[in-house]
Parts: sequence; C-alpha cells; structure tokens
Amino acid sequence: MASVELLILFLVGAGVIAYILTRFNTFLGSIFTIFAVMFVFVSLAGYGFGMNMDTTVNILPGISFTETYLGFYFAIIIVFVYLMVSFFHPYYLSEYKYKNSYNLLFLLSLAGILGAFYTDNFLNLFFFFELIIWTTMFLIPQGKSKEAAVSYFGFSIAGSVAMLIGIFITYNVSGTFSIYQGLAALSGTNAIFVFVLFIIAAFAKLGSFPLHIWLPIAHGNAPHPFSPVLSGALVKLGAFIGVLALIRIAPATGLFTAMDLPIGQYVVAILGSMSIVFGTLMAIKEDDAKKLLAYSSMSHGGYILVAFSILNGIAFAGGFYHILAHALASAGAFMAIAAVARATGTTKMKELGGMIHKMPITYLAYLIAIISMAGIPPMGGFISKWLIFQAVIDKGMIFVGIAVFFGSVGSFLYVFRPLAALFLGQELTEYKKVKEAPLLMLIPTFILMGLNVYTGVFPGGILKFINNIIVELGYTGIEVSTYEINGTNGILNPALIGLIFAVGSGIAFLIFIVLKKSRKVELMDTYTAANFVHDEHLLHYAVDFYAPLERLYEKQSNWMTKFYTALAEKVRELGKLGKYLFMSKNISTTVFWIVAIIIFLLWGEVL
Amino acid sequence: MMNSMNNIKEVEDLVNKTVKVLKTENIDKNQIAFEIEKLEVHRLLTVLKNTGWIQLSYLSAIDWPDENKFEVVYIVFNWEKPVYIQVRTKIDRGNPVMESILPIFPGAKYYEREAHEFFGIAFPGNPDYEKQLILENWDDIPPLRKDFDPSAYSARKFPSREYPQDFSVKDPNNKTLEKTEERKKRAKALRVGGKKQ
Amino acid sequence: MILNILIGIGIAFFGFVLQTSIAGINRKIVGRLQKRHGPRWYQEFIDIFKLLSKRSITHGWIFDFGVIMALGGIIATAMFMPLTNNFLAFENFDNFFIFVYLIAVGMLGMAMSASGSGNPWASIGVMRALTTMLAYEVPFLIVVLTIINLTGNSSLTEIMLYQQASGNNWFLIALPIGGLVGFIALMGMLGKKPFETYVAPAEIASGPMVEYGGKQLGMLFIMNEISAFIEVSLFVHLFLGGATNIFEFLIKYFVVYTLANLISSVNGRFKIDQVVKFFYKWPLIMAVTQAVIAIYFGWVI
Amino acid sequence: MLSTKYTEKTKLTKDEIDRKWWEVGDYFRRNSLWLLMYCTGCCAVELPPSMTSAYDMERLGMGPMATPRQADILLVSGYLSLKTLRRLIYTYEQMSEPKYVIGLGSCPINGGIYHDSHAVINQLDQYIPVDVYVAGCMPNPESILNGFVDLMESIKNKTANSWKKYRDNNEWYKQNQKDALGEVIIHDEFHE
Repeated sequence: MASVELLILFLVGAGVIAYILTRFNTFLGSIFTIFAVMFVFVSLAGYGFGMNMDTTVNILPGISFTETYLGFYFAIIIVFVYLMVSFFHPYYLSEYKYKNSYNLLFLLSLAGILGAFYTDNFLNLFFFFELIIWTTMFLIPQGKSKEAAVSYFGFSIAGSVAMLIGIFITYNVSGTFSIYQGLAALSGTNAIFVFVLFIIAAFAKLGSFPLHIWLPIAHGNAPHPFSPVLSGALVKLGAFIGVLALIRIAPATGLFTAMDLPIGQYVVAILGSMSIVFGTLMAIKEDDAKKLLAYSSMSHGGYILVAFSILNGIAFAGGFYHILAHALASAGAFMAIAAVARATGTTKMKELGGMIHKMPITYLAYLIAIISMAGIPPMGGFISKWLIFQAVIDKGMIFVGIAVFFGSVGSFLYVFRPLAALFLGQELTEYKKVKEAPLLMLIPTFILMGLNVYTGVFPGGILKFINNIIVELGYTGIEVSTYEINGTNGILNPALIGLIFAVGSGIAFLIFIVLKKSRKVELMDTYTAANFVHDEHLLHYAVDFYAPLERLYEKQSNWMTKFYTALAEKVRELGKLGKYLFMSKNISTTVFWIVAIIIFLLWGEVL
Repeated sequence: MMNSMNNIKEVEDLVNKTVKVLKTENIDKNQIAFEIEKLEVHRLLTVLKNTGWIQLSYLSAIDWPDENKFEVVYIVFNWEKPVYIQVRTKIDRGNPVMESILPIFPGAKYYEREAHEFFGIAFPGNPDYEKQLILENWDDIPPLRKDFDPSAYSARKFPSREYPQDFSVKDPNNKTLEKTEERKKRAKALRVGGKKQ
Repeated sequence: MILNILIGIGIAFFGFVLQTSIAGINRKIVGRLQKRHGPRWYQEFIDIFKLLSKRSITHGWIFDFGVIMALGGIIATAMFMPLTNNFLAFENFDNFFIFVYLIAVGMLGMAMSASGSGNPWASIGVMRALTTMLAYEVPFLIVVLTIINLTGNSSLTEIMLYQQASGNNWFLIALPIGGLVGFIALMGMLGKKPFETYVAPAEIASGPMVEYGGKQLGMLFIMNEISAFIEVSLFVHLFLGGATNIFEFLIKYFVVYTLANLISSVNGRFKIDQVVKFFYKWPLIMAVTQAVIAIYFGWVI
Repeated sequence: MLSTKYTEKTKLTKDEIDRKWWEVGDYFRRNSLWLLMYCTGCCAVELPPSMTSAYDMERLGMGPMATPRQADILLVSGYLSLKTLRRLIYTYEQMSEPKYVIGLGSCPINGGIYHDSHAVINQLDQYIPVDVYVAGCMPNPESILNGFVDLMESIKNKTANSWKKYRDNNEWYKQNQKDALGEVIIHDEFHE
C-alpha cells in the first residue's frame, strides 16, 4: 500500500541526496536520480492500477489526497516520461553550469506532479502547480537562454493567476475548496466565468493558439534532456485543467443547435483547431529541429482540446488516448534529437545531414516516433486520430474537420522534414567521426519504440482503462473488445492492420530477396546530370525544405509575435504614465494624485 | 538608309579626332574597323564608351605568324546609333602582353581568359586570366595559333583501328525477310489483277 | 484468418494485373489520340519485368528498406479493398481511414528511401509529393466527411449498400459538387498531368525515382500501379455506388481511369505552389459548400 | 535498305550466362528498351521524328527516360568533344547493367567531318564499347529505327554483350581514355 504522501516526501529527500551526490560526482548523482524515479514509478504502477494507493495524510499539514482514475492516468504517463528522460542525465549534466541543482529541481518537479494529480483540494492543486512552475523555471535557463525562462514563467504565471481567481470564485460560491463539490456547485454566469478562467489557464499551460508564443522559445532553448519532459509531460498539466474546465464544469451556455454543442465548447473547439492549423504552418517553416517539435506539441495540444470539447464518449476516449500517444511520440522524437545534439552539438537542420550512417538506432527511434506523431496505422497516433475523426464526423463539424484533416496531413509534412534534412541525405564530412549514442541512452529509446508499437497494435487494454475514466467523469465509455474498437460509424481492428502490414512487407521482402543482389554504390556517386560534384554539401538538400509552401504564407507568419510586442509596448507606456504621475520631481503633484486616488476609491464606502 | 550613312561619317570623324588611325576599313553598312597603336587602345575605348558604345560585343585575336604579330580585336556596339566599331591593334607575337580592359569593360573578364587560353596572350590587370576556362587538361601549345596542326594532334591523341570489313548483326537463316518480300509481291499482284508484269 | 489473408493477397494481385493492363490500354488510346500506333496492351507488364531482371545499384540499407516498406504498405492497403459489395477479404474491417492512412505508409517508405539516396533531385521530388498530398487531401476528406455523415457508417461496403439501396442513387448524382471535387482529388492522387509536379521528368529528372535502377524501380512501379488501383476503386466505391458484380466494377473502373488519363494527356503541368493555391481555392470552397448544403440544409438530390 | 551485313554469331557456352532466367529476361529486355535522353551531338534532332506519329518508336516498346540509372540504351547522337566524352563515360558507368550503346551518325565511327579537329575524338569504340552503329551524317529516322531493330535482333542472338566487354577488359578501355583525355574525373572551379 504505497502512500502518496510518503512518495512525495521520498522524492524531496531523494532530491536533496541527489544534490549532494551530483556535487560530488555528476555520474553517480544521475544514476541515483534514475533509481529514485524508477522506485516512484514502480510503486505507483504496482498499486495505482488497482486504485489502492494509500491517501491518508499524517505528516504534511493541510494537504489532502483522493484517488481518481483521471489523476492516476496523468500521473503514470508523466512519471514514465520522467523515468525515460532520467536515463539521459549522466551524459548531459557535465556541461551545465548549475549541474548539481539540476537533479534536485528535476525530482522536486516530479514531487509536485504527484501531488497535483492526487490532491482534491484547490489550494493544494495551486500549491503543487506553483512548485512545478518554479522548479521548471529554474531548470530551463540551464540551456543558456534566459529569455526562454522569462517567457515560460510569464505565460505560466498568467495561467496560474487566472486559475487562482477561478478558485476564489468557486470558493465564495460553494464555500469549500474541494475540487469536485466546488465545481459541481457552480451554475449560471459564475460557471461561465470560472470556465473562461480555467480555459485561459489550460491554454497557457498547453501552449494553444492565443497563448502559444512561449512554446517554441522555451522548448527550443531548454537543455537537451529537459525538452522531452517539457513537451511530453508538462504540457499535459494544461490538458488536466482543460478536462476540469471542459468536462467537469461544461457550462450550459446557449446550445449551438446545428451541432447540439454548448457555445463555450464550440468556441474552445474552434480555438483548438486554429492552434492545430497555426502549429502545423509554423512547424513547416521552422529550421531548428527542437523548435519544430515544439510547434508539433502545440498542434497536438490543439487535437486534445478539440477532443475534449466534443461532449461524447468517443471524443474523450480519443482525447485521453492522444495524450498517451503524443507523450510517448514526442518524448521519443525529442530524445532522438537530443542524442543527435549531444553527438554533433547543434540541432539546426542547416548544419546537419546524413546522421543515419553513424546513428542508425537513433534514426529508428525517431522514425517510429514520427510515424506515431503523423498518425500512421501501425502506431498509437493512428488510433487516437481515428477516434477523434469519428467524433468530429458524427457531429458534422466542417470547419473543425478541415483543421483536423489539415493537421493530420500537415503533421506528416513537418515531421518528415528533420528525418530528411537531419538523418538522411548526404553524409557531411564534419560528422564522419560521430559515434552512436551510448548504451544507457539507448535503453529508453528501445522501450519507447516498443511502447509506440504496442499502443498502436493492442490498444484494447489501455482503452478499457480509459473507459473507467470516462465513466468516472459521467459519460458512457466506448465498446472495446480485445482486438476491435467500434466507434459510432466504423469498426477498427488495429491488430489486424499491423498483421496485414507485416504480411505485405513480407511479400515485398520476398520479391526483393528473390531478385538479383544489387551493387553497393557510395552516396556521392549520384546522377548529377554528368557534372563532377566533389563537395557533398552541394548535394544535400536541407535548407528551407518546403520553400514553395512557405512562400505562400511568408508575410502572415509573425502576426502573433507582433501582437504581443505591441501589447508589451502598451504596458510599458502605462508604466511610464504611472511613473510620470507618481514619481514626478515636485512632491506636491505626487501627494495630490495619491489623495485623489484614495478619495475616488473610498467614494462609495464612506459617503 | 540615310541616317546609317552619316552615322559612319560621324564615327570616323570622332575616332580620327581622338587617336592617330593607321588604317580604317568599312566592313559593311553598320560596321567599321580602325587599326591603331597599342598604347592608344585604352584611351579610344574610354572615349567610345562615354559617347554611347557601352557594350563590348567581342574580344579576340588573330595570329599573323609571318609578320610575327598578334592582332587583338575589340568590337564595341552602340544601342542608340546601331554601329559596330572594331578596334584592332598589332602586338608582338614573341612576348604577347596586352593590358586588360577590365576597368573599362568588366565583361571582358572571360573574353580575356579565352584569348589567353587559345592564343597565349597575357592580360596583366585581369586577376585570373591564367585559369583554364574551356579546354580541360590541355597539354599542347594554344590551339588557335597558326603553327598548331590539329590533324596531327588528332592523329596522335585519338588513334583509330581498322574495323572488320562487314560488321552486321543480321541473322542469315532469319526467314522473316523473304516472307515479307513474298507478301509484298502477292499484294502487288493482287492490285494488278494477278497478271504477271 | 489464413483464408482471408490469401483472399487479400489475391485481391492485391488482381488489382495489380487489372491496373497494369488498363494502363497499357490507356497508353495505346493516348497513342491513337496522337495519331501514332501506340505500344502493345501488355507493354507495362514487359516494362516491369524488364526492370526486375536488371542488376541495380543500392545506396545503403535505408535505400532498400524504404522500398520494401513502401511496397509492403501498399500491398497491405490493397488487401483491405472490397471489389463488389459482398466480395472482400476482411468482413466489415474496410474502414475508409485505413486506406487514407496506409497509403501514407507507402508514401513515407518511398520518401524515406528517396531522400536516403542522397540525390538533391530526389529530396525535391519528395518535398513536392508531400506538398501535393497536403493539397489534395483536405478537400477530398471534407467531401468524404459529408458522405460518412450522411450514411452514418465509414465502411466502404456500407457506403456502397447505402447508395445501391436508395434506388441506385450514386453520390456522384446526390452530391454533384462533391463528386467533382472527388475527381479532381483523384487526379491529384494519381499524379496525373496537371498535378504531376513531383515526377516531372523534364524539371527534376523524374523526381523521387532518380536514383532507382533495376529491381527497386520495378518494385516502385508495382507500388505505383497498386496505389492507382486503390485510389480509383476508392473513387468508384465512394461516388459511383460500388458494384454488385465484378463486371460492373471493371466497366466503372475503366471509365474512370480512362477519363482521368485522357484529361491528363491534354494538360500541361502546374508549378508546385500553383497546385497548392488551386486546391485551396476552388475544390476546398466547393467541398465546404457541398458539406454545408448536404449536412445542415439536407438538400440531397 | 539493309543498314549493316551479318557476321558469324559467337558460340556462347552455358556457364557464361550466369542464371537460366537471364535468357527469359532477354525477351523482356528486348521489348522494353529505355533510351537515355543524353543528346550529345547534332544527330539528336532526328530523335523527335522517330518518336512521334510517323515512325513511333513506342510501338517497339522504347521510350525516353530521364536518368542513366533507369535507362538501358546510351544513345551517342553525333560528334563527341573531349569534355562531353568525359561526362559520357561517367554517365555510362552510372547505368545499370545490362546496358547498350548505339552510335548515331558517322562521327562515332570515324570522326565524320570533324575527323581532323583537336577537340573531337575519332572513334567512340576506343573508349566505350558500342553495340550498334547507324551510319549517315544525320541518319534519317527510318535508319535509326532500323538500328534499334538491329539492337533488338542482337539481344535476341545474345551478341549484344558490350557491357560484358567493358567489364572484362576494363584496363584497355581505361588506358585508352587516359591517353586521350588525361583523366576522366576532373575538378573545375565551378563545382568546387
């Protein structure tokens, strides 16, 4: 009977020990972190699935836990991603300035996550959120970019403040801080108000359309081993708040007759689909591989929002499954890019090429991750996309449909770009001496590859667990038999698809083997219209891969950044006005203004 | 017709005014050639360029082995008054050096490289006139000189061997040809009603 | 299960033979169109077997693995394809989205091995192929969204039965604009002339296929034929009410492919950004209006 | 009009053909010959009429292909200057086997009207093996098609094994190329 509270205390203690150990020797400290996270994961998995975690609290003052399927589902995914990433620490920590605090902050943020998903009190939820935000805020600048930490912290704080106001409104409406009674007691305009505030918090954490500026900056410049955690795990906090808002509150705003969806839900769906489209368009243009994957997290966040805003079991199943599939796929992709960055020092696609010749396993890991990201059959991404398509088509939402289809095809485009520019193509001379990632780093890649395939071919078990969550949220789950998933307008048998794909590849392999063996020719001996080209940089096509596509929307691509800079400008002017009024040279004007303000504020009260 | 005649007259007066012309030759109705001293070429070309002959149409050389001279020819063209002017000078064949006209006509860069490659004329002032432009791995004297014998070079470098007298692939016991002949004869016979010609 | 797999392989092989012979006949028709004799009808077969008999070159394991994955993906997709409304390999598992996304596996395999061959033209060809796919996929899926919304089921046999049940009222007639958008998207999928920018022999030396020789090129030709079979039979099942018996299927298949081929043989070739601009201007607007009319106002002829 | 006459067919022993199905492949290779559109000289202007409606090379199963990897026939149409020969040899080595070479016009045979020029080679046979010559200073399309039929004939009789000749006595060809061209692969400032 593992107790949540003891796990959190264990993590805090482990963090301190890790701090001391890494100060002594980074490798030892990182190994200790791996074992700490592994212990947490094993105990959580062992007891959590049966829903018998001990949630009694005896040491921590004022903290209370309950056990829900929803909380456990998020916790197990995020702790798994933490475990996979912790295998990378021994090889990356040596070059960071504050390396011994890295492990400490890493374990503290994990403690925050455990607490956040198991608490049932709003204040505890807020406290654990702040713990996570602060620890990640100190972790991001280790990647040598202060601006990333500032923009991440700014948007997260905006989200937390919105959530805090929402919490206070529910408090004075329902009188309690408990999450489930509080949200249930909301109704009418208060419900809409809290819904909007929670949606702002969800958008800020998920990095969806209006509040997405920080995503590429933070993920792009975060330290290499930390960006998989940022995009694979921490984005899911936004999804958690989104679930609270979209499903728990689901305000009865005016009904949108054509699609029998409340207006609030439809607006969130539209914003989600806009973040899919903009995420895809920006990702196609991006040159840095990590920023590109950050934009892909933004677009997948949009999918999750669309899934949760359609109020039926199929869409929720699709949304929850997509959280799992995206977490595994983006963690795998980011770790492959981190391995390449460790070997070559850069993630810019302009400077890289032909990494497959020296790092084939990393290439396979990236390939399987992007097959799942693009939603192609044998992998997990396809199941969740198929469920979301079923829901969108049933509701007949055309414009959301356009965005969802554009996103799924567009994701094939931008995930292929690093594959072609970074891994395939000519082998550049400066990377000829690069070696494959060390064995310890390959363990998580193999595990993630296996899991991506497993979630794609045998989704039955996971979907059954997700059914428990949907029933817990008060909706009817989807019928899932061991091999078949029957959505509302179609049956899918992913195991059969995997089998038939294997049979097809077997036939193709047979044709290939029977015929004559082909002659090995090195890469430089290609058809260059009979020109003698001796420099492989000339033969490697990597710089702005989709040039004709980018030209179509070149001018409109930085509207949002211009909007935010203008907003920042306005705030600065407001500040100058305040400074001019209050800090002017002669005291009399400042005193006059202070008195005037006080009188104005007390006008209602006193008189 | 009228304006092209006086164009030529104007050009002649202009050139005679600027330099001492050794020989003029009227090639056709809108092309005229002047032979001048080697040192006055740069001056004449700058004057012509300022008065409208802005395009250097061609730069090459002719080899006069008996006079032991190279004749370097510059052809400039004017778009308003359509007249080609050829400026010719004779330079010594033994040590052929001609200052480069890059400052006047930047386009002459590749012409000078070609002239060097095919005649061996040096163009100091043009930074890369020695680089090879057209002939790859050339290992003989510049080919457009009159004392270079191309057929001897061709015989030496590209040997040829005797072919077997009858080189063919037709298969004798291939009956298709006779069959088509008979078919044609029968068709012709049918056309003329079966009578033998 | 083994019997179903064998039937599936039979369908895939039948698709290959059908499409190759129809492509051969079409080469003859186009030849006669240009007042010349045109090749034999089985010329495509000879081309493919000639390629398979030549000794080719390889640029490393990814070059071959990609080709195997491409052909495997496409054969797998063809195994799910129903021919008539009761003859298919796997009962009620012929979901529409399996076809759209398993073809993407084939495309990914070819794209991977093409850019693995190290030739810049291959990468440019792959970029153009993916951009064209982005262009024609969205309008096509919007029209299919309308169809699935109307029939309430996304399996091809159900859609066929729905069209045959309602008095043989094909979706080409019921949703005329949708049918037109479907045909334009079919031209894009098949890579026929107006949208043939990714295999432009004059501009980028036959695009992704630039480095392929003997057996790899033969396998890619087979993949091309089977994917053409999948796309044309998808169009036949979705818009022309599928088929009750095999001959009806063959006639409809031949008419659709020949029409697409004839249009293609008299057309020039778009630039790649014109393709994207074209598809996101007219077909998308038509698809959306068709969807709005059919779903919200319910005016279905 | 017979373009060439017949000589004795060389006896081919069994072990020379590596696998039995190679002969089956001959039927397919004979009826679907793809042409590399590498128009090196002035005889190339005769190719379009041999493709379009009057002579239509497609009915023989032949068609133009863009890259050497996919093509079977390397068509040397006309004179070959030194620079073109270097690129031609590089392209010939990129072609997939079995590959055939057809020399159009009299320039590949004996240098034609450029026989005494310093820039044009006289006999193509010295540098790469040639299967079929089509004589004539710009042979008309009919004789070009006759040449193609000759090639198909020689594939049928298994005498079109120039690619084997190139593979077996490679040093002789390489030596000839070195004498005439200096070196085949060259570095110039435009592709550095």
